[in-house]
Amino acid sequence: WSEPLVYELGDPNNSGFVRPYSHEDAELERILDVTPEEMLGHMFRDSIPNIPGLSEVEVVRHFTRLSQMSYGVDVGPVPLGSCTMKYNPKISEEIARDPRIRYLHPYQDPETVQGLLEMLYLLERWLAELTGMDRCSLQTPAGAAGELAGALMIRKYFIDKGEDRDEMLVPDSAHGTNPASAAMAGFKVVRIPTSENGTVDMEALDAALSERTAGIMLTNPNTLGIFEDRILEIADKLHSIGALLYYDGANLNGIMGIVRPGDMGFDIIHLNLHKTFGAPHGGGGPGAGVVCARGELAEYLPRPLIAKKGDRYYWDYECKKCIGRIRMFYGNIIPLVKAFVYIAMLGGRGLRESAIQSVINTNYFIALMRSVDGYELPYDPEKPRKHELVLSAKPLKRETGVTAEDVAKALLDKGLHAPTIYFPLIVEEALMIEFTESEPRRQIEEYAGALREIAGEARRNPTALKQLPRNTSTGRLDNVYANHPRSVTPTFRVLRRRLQGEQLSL
Amino acid sequence: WSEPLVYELGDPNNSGFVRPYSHEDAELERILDVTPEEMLGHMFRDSIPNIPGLSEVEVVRHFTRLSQMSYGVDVGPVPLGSCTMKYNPKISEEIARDPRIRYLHPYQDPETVQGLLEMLYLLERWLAELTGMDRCSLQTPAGAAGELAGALMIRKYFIDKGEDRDEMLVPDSAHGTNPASAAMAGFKVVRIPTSENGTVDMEALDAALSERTAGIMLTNPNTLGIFEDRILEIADKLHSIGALLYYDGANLNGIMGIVRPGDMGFDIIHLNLHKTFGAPHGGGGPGAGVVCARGELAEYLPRPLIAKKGDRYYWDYECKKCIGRIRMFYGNIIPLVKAFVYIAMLGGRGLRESAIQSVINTNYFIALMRSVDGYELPYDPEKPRKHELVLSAKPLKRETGVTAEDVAKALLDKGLHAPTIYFPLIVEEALMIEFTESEPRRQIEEYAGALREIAGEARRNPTALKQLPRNTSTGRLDNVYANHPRSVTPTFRVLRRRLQGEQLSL
Amino acid sequence: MSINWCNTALQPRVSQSLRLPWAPAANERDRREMLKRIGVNDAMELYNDVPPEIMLKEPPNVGFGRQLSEWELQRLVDSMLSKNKVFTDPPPFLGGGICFHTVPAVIDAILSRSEFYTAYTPYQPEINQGLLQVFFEYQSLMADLLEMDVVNVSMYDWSTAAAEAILAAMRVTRKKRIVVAGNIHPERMEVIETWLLGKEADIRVVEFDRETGKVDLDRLENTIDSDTAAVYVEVPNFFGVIDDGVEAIAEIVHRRKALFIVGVDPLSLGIVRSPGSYEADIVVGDAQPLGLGLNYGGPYLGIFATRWDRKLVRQMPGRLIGLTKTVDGSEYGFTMILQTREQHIRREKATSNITSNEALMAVAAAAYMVLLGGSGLRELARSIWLRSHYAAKRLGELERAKAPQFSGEFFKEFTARFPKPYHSIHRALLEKGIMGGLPLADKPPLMDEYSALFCVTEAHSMKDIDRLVEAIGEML
Amino acid sequence: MSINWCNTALQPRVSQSLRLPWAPAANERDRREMLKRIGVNDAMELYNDVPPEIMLKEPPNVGFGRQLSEWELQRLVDSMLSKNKVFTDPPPFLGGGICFHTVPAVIDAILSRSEFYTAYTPYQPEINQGLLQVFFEYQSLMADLLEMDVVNVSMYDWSTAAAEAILAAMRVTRKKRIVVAGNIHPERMEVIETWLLGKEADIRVVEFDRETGKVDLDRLENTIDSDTAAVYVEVPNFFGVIDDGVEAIAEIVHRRKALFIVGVDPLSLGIVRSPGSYEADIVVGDAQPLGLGLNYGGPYLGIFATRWDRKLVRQMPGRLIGLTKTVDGSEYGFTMILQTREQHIRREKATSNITSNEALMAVAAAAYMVLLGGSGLRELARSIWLRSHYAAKRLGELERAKAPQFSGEFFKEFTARFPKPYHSIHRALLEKGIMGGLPLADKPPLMDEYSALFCVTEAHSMKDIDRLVEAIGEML
Repeated sequence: WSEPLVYELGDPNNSGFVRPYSHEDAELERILDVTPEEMLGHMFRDSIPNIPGLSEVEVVRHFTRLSQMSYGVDVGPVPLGSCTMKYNPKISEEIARDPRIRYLHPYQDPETVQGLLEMLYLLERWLAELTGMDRCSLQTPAGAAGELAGALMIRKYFIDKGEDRDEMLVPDSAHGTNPASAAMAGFKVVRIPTSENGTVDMEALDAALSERTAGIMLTNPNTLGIFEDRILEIADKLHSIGALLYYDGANLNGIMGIVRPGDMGFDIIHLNLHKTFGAPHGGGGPGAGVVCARGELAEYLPRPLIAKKGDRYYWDYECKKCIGRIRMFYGNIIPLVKAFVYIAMLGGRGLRESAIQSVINTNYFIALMRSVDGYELPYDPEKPRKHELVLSAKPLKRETGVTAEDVAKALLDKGLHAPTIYFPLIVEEALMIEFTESEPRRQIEEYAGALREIAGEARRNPTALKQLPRNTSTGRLDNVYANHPRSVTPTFRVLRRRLQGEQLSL
Repeated sequence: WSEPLVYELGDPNNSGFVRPYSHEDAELERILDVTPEEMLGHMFRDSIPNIPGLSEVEVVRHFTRLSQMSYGVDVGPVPLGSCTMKYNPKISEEIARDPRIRYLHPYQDPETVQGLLEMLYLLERWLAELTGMDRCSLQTPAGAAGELAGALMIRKYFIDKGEDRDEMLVPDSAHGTNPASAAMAGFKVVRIPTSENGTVDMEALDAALSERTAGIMLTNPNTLGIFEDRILEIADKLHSIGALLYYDGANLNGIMGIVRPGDMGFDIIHLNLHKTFGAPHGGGGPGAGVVCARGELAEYLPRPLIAKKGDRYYWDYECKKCIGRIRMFYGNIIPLVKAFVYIAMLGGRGLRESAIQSVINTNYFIALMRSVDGYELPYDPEKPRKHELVLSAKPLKRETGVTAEDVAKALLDKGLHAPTIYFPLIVEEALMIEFTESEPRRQIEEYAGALREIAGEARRNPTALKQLPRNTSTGRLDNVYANHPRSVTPTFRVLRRRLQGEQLSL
Repeated sequence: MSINWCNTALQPRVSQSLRLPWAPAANERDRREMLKRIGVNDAMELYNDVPPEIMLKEPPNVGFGRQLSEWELQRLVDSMLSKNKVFTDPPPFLGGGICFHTVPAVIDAILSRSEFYTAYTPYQPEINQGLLQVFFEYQSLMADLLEMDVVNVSMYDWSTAAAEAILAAMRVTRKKRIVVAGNIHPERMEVIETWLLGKEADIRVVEFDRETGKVDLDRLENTIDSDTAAVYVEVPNFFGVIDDGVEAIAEIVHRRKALFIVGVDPLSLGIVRSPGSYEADIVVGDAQPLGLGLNYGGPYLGIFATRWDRKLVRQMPGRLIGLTKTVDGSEYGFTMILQTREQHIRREKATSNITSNEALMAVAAAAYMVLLGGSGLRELARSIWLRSHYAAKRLGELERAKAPQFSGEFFKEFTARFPKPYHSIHRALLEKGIMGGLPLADKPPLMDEYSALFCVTEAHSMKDIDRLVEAIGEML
Repeated sequence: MSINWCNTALQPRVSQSLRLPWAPAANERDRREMLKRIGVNDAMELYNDVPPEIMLKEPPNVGFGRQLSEWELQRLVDSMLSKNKVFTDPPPFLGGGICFHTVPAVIDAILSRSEFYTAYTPYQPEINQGLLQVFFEYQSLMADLLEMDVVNVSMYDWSTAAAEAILAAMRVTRKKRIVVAGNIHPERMEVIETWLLGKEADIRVVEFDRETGKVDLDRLENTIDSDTAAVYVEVPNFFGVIDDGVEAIAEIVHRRKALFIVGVDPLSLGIVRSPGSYEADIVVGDAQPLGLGLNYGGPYLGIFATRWDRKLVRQMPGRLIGLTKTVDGSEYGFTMILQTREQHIRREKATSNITSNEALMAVAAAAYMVLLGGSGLRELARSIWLRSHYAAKRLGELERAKAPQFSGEFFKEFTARFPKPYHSIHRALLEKGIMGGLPLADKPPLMDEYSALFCVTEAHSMKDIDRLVEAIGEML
């Protein structure tokens, strides 16, 4: 690697930190007349932690250089399908940095945080309006946590009703989190296949429904970018047998402000504020996976909920039926504030126009790709896609042996981030692409051009292409070595133990 | 180039900016019942400015990518001699960003800016203490402006005294700003040569002194990094004939807190807060070139000066003898605040220790280089250097034809910033190196190692070395083309006119 | 050089009432041309598969009725935030698992690097080596602090890490009984209960010793049986007490073949023995004290660590980064490892549903740890120990007050008991601009209206502490 | 892979009373080893050439008596800054050459890129192409806004740019007489006088027309003669007036073979004719309105531009970046050009002594200009025109008040005259939390205690303006 590990740079005896009030420590020791060594006794740590210390300038340089070896939306497009990697407005960063947010302790008395609570209250109202739900809980720190909350709400709802429903229907095109969340909540997952036109197979759905059915977890538009046009019918079917509908909000971006999950018949929904509402993804998190519900289900939302009485804002802990807390405190406040800023600035019309633009971008890209050989658009290519689309590189693979992964690595080599690959599972050699409204037309054209070039290179020299990327800070990495029981190395500590002669195998 | 020009990316009809209160404009037009078009008449601009517009995300990406193609102290060492490129503490950036500084209008009534004035007052007192001067003017935005102010002060001092002194002595090792500033203030520049031991040639000095001598502009330690050990003698000579001493503060870093220019006998001094006191250089500026003086000369300082009466801070405009304003308002406030933070945090002891460490770093590097062939340390190599040192690559050039410039470019190729080259003019093939206290020992060793390697490469393959750099975002640039009258291109507008067929020559 | 000629035929643009600053192609010309290429006349044709009866007729009623400029928003937000009260002089004395720590400016500067914060999860390692290296460094540094071998790149917070640790222990042991110390943070207890809702777990709580604040070893011994999957204790616990019985607990737990899960404050480990040293199997905690600030409760950084054990690592939730080499073997690099545990591959059989985590906070914690270094962490923890003990000593000297309330040795947080209901003291402190301790009247497991949980850190000078003590002293 | 083994023999470090966080090698071990290599026992031996009688015995008495941590500093600064009063609701109405403009957040984000702000002047172009390209873009964008051909990368501010323009004109023409319009900013007049102190220049001021606020053309005609090096006028001038006589002035100036120097507010050029279009030879100004904020008076960004003219460009002060190609001709790139004008090469014969300038502010201005684009600049300037005219109209409707005071058309700033001394109005406005206009009682060239200079920008809503007008109305 081109930047050394901190262990190569630092020394535990060095430090770049000046401790506050260090001049008082000697006096404190004198006054107390005991030391932590004495008081902690055998609980005192006998050696200082093996954490290399660096001066401030060395810390800055190390992380600055590593940041330059990283790639986010501020560098170029990150068209990962279902990830909604839109631009993160700088004004949100500025506002979220305000000490009047950052310096608030979660246990401060409510009257000392009324401004922030007002913001959160407005955000909750807006999200309920946007989704067609009654109430939202801001607690859930990520989409998957929202799904878990939703699945637990469904579980508790039926327990309270005295019904023994243990099956959750999940389409085969669903995000992996859906079945995983259902399973964590104790449900058996029943997989529903996708029909030829890319939507839920209605016959299979009918066949799956029973008195054991607790509900269905759907995302609409689905991961093919196709709107489930028979959604009202699906909702009727589920509701008519007393089951519930859960909406996975990861794919909301293309329909936000145009059609609401509540109006489609969903009972519970989570939203990924770090996708749809402009909060950044942070290289993996923090996110905010607000969960909303309507009708009776709203009483099951994780508490506390933000509430208002007169002109006073407060946290409502009342919890007759609710599933309890999904985490400590109230939620990931920073991305919540960023979502507040995002919605406040765009307003309803701006959100709607953003959604429309994201869909135009998707379909414009499809139009550009129609003339490019090597890729195909499976499942009714004439149907408009919404927030995203899924291409298949199957023709290219058949013709040249070049796979979706090779295409992805060739894109990296051109300085472009790859799409999501091999997902959804129902598309072979899938390239799942979502530009969002943030990509300039020029960039979409460049991306289509890059895919065209790669197809050409694949025909000319597939072997060379399979050795890409080269223009990145490292070449293609060895996944077998990375995961092999005898070489897997999750920490420097493990490496050190191996270097000291231990045989460590997983 | 790898990043397009904004003219290739944008269109004047596009804009990424949402104007405040744009919804009111129509009403304003209605109320006013006139338009700027009508009122400005022939002064109305008939076409919109040819400024390409970009969306916010495109602006961010363009400048982010360009930043990654730039190199500052946060990326690695910038050991430019006499530039004192030390680490710029992040806490200073954070504090200077405070809206209670940034949002202050320069004409706000003094009682609404007492906090900032207090900071500036303390800073002024500290700088006076550090230099051994009586008062400082914070107005001067850069070192050169401080020099101009100082030279004008000297000029006005002698005008007021009725003395006709029009010669300013400047050593041949001085920074280029010294003679330039003296000339701008209307002085004739008399060059004083450097003696064999690297200090002012005392005989030449004696010969130059006359009743026309207004003063001498000195930097001590000088640009060779050598302390003028006969400074008290020099001061006596000047003062005895009624002339003055001006101290160029660019080289203060190595002696800060150890010996004061005022105690050496200087009458006026400027300080580069963006060098010595940790404010960043900003790719060229903004700087802050505070000018201080003692005794009678203090009355000549550019006004307004920061002052205190009781517990109230204010700007003192009283100006019986002063040279007037050197710029509008009070100074470059942001770097002044950063210097306040820097001094406040280190305290007197910290400043002194930093100075000592910078000198240790200089001499450690000299010690490392003693064993490297190809470079020599001119002017008494046994004398300790202070903030900086000047190597000569003359032996290397003689041996291999590789010049100081080639060495500089080879350093760039290794990802290291080059030293100042070909300065001071009295050293052939000069490499002028200043690490400051901010460079880790490891980095100093790496730099010495790189110079050793380059000397080795120069002997093996001087031609290849002359084609460097290669690992930078562009190869070695053509200076002849850049400056040739028929190809010199200072703006895109000139390029456009040439492309449209005009013959433009300078 | 392809130049876009801009200087001809510039027409003043028609002022658009709505401008989408974050949607570059949303200008009229681009839209028109893109729609033409798509082959539709109107963008709404792209929605012709949406049932018309549910299409919204109007844009949703959110925001403030119109688009806001940055300046309008800033003024609006400023007027809202001016209603918040920030305590910095003195900093809050609130305890409760989260304390006011100082955050070095360099941490914020690093988090502001937009290549980091605008990145997605680094699924494509070659283009994101920087982030991956930072994550690997975080895992490694945290592992060395805990003296555990494997650390994931983050869980949401301490509470969900604890819940996931228990779920993992249930999968590893295939047992359903969970024993939890009664002196853990009550909110964490609630979270554990929620997360176990679908798992038919049998949670048993072991009462703590009311004198020492520590786990009652006899009761613990009696509660664990051979059906027990895991025992969960916290060091320090809700009362700030460093339980010196952990080795005995480890012995008891392991004797019954259960797993020992320990929750820690990582900053305490500058002076307190590491959980690795007393045989913890899984360690959880929150890295908030390591440079993360308060943020009114989040985002924080859930720590999850295990011993080097095949089963434990294979059942670990969350993302792991590992060292590897290039296919051609020429260089080292970093990549996501053991992904077959995760939901995007294993779906309903995954170890957890977690995908988005708190990765950026791991960047902060990594930078914080190396800025301090082992010696800096030691010194800082020591200074906090001194300050919190000074505060307890001085509060304890007040008439009829007891501080610390429990005799067990403590770090950073401690409980104090007063001769009158703490609520009234708290209100009176607020009036003086002091945010006192956390009232424990309604907090399990204590529910004592005379008690409060104080936290004293490096942010508190002696003068700050004296101000608190004197203010309370005047009220008693 | 060379690994620094850190896990053996870790000794708790002796607590150092002073720690230099910004001097990495300043730990005891490194210092000792470095001194040994140097060959001295004590660092102070490196100062043995300093006369002992002037060596300080003690560290200087600066700062607060000891080292401060960041947290201590933050608290201290917070207590100081809390004494400042920031006006945002409404924003200040102060004019005087600098106005309250909004700064898009993206500008600050770009300025926070540390590769930019921690860089030195890009003397080594290959390692700093990014900065150089930004500077070239700034020069190019500003050139297109001004419709001038050559723009340097910055002067300190408008005032020093004006002074340097006059110095350059004296060099070009080899004449010593300077004619300056009497309605320029009085501080700029002071600065010009200071900078010309050493040059024996003959400065003549042309009275302005007290009715229109514009330059009196007859007087100007009579003041210029064949010894005149240059004429300097400002558009808008100190009173905000856009002088529509500039073409006539240009004609008069050029007839006498003098150079025409014009000072402009670049933002006005969204709707006002460019100085290039009326034959200015040198244009100066300040780019503060283009995204720079107030900063209590600095840093700002001095604009300096010339026509494409050999003599003018060769006598131009400051730094210029140009387009070039690589030595091998394969690529384009950017580098500093025409450096032989500059002090580091030409020394006392240089065009100026300037070296540090306001380069980072040029990054801000470039980003601001492309964020708005030509159309955005047009719209913004138009909106400011509307708002300032609305304010003038409403103030003018107050009883016995006159606004604008001068009949000349204006942009952004205007003078208003009241029936009672403005000073008392200003104090009363302050009491209401409103920062009114700039009192002109002590400001040349007007010195009228009943007048004030107001500035209204895009930051002011109609409601803000109404608040100001109503508050003043109540006082009259």
